[in-house]
Amino acid sequence: MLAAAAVGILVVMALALVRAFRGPSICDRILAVNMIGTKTVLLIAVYGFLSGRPDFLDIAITYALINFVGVIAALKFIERIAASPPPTRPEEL
Amino acid sequence: MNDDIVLTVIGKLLIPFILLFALYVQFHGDFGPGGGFQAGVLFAAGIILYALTNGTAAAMRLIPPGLLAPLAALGVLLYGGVGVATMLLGRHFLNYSVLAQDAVHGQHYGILLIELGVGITVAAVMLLIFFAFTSRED
Amino acid sequence: MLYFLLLFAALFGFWLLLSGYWANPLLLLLGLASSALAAWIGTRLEQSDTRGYSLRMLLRLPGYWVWLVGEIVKANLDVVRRVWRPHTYPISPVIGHLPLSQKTRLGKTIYANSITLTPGTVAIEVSDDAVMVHALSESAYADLAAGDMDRRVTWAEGRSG
Amino acid sequence: MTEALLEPALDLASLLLLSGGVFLGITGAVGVLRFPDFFTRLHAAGVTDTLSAGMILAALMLQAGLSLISVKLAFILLFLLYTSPVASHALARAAVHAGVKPVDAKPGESSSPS
Repeated sequence: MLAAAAVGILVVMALALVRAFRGPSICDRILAVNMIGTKTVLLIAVYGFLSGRPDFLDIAITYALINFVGVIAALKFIERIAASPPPTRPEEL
Repeated sequence: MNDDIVLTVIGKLLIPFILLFALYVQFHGDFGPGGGFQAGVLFAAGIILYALTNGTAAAMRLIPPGLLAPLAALGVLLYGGVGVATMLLGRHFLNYSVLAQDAVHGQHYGILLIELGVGITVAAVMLLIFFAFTSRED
Repeated sequence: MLYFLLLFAALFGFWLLLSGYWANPLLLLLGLASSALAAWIGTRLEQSDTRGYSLRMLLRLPGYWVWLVGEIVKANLDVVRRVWRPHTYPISPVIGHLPLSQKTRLGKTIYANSITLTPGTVAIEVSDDAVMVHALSESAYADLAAGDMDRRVTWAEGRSG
Repeated sequence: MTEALLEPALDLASLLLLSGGVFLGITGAVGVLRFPDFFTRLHAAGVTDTLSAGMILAALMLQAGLSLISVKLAFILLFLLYTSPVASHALARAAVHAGVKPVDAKPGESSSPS
């Protein structure tokens, strides 16, 4: 049952990966990567139960945290780039 | 960079708990997965989240960058100091068994101190690198 | 000082639940020290958004969350319908500004996050008196525009006046 | 006696929650693939982030019973519910600033903030 759930989560991640490759915008890719990140957290939790080692939950929390900070960092970076070239977006400056 | 209400507020509410989680990982290194390196990264990630959401200037007020290089050195010093202490007590470098009355407790304290040194250094160096990159752009 | 003590107590409770070693004096001591350090850093943050909230808000929020969970379930089912049966339930995206009535930045944040947490509506930009929303369907937008969620968050905020 | 009945009941509830969570996750992923533009995909991703994650973690909580493991699972759920709307909001905001245009979105009626 848990193994089936783990496979299901992997399927979700694979589908999200297709979106990450297809894009088209950078935001679509980050959306997909963020989705893979939250699914990874669930996968680690399920795998912890599957292997009978619930201390994996600490790793899941750590991963969730790093994933969140990473996504926010990537988005801040995009906003900064979007705000920088004056000819395309003059209203930003 | 203009201010985003949601990000600034959430950033502030999360940080104490992220830092506490980092310290929890730090001190439970020999009970479960974890240890100094992960804890240092998590601690730095908490401060970096604050810098991203509330601005680098606010983060530099919270953790003065001038403090970071001494802290990084302190971590290495702690690591080396434990090793030298074990040598002074007549054993090999980092043979913790002599740090307490019995070997088990000695190992325990030794690992705790070593991991603390690793954690401090990793967190300080990560923040140093982060500040070095962000302050160059502003 | 009160803020420090409250934060310290919350953080130490968090530590106890994470750790599980309640009989190990060394870990308890380290927990107290860690909580003190994290709470001290917490009190040194920019304080404009985290201070000055009434106890009333803490008491009212759980009731609001119960209502919100119901809304999240309903909104999820709506989006699921639109994913699997796009011909019977077509999407009709709407983008627009809605007024908000919360007075504090924390209140506005709770409202914006509630909007985003219910699938079908996403808060794009929050300003002082309005929130820019993208909705998957006209009905989702109309539900939000009716203002029920806005009123409930303002009630939970507890600053009527 | 009740123990013997409670155990299979919990297992069944856990199984239902787990399969429901995975179904919702796949639904969200299909939505992310099928919806026409970035903003509509954001709503589909919201399904996997909220109810799907909640149901899977709730299923694990039922298996763990009343223990600190359940508390940690609850922390993970709280953290996800706390941060996923922030990430979605930041994504939407960055997309608007980067000039990603929503495809044929109508303007809302009660617009014009004062």
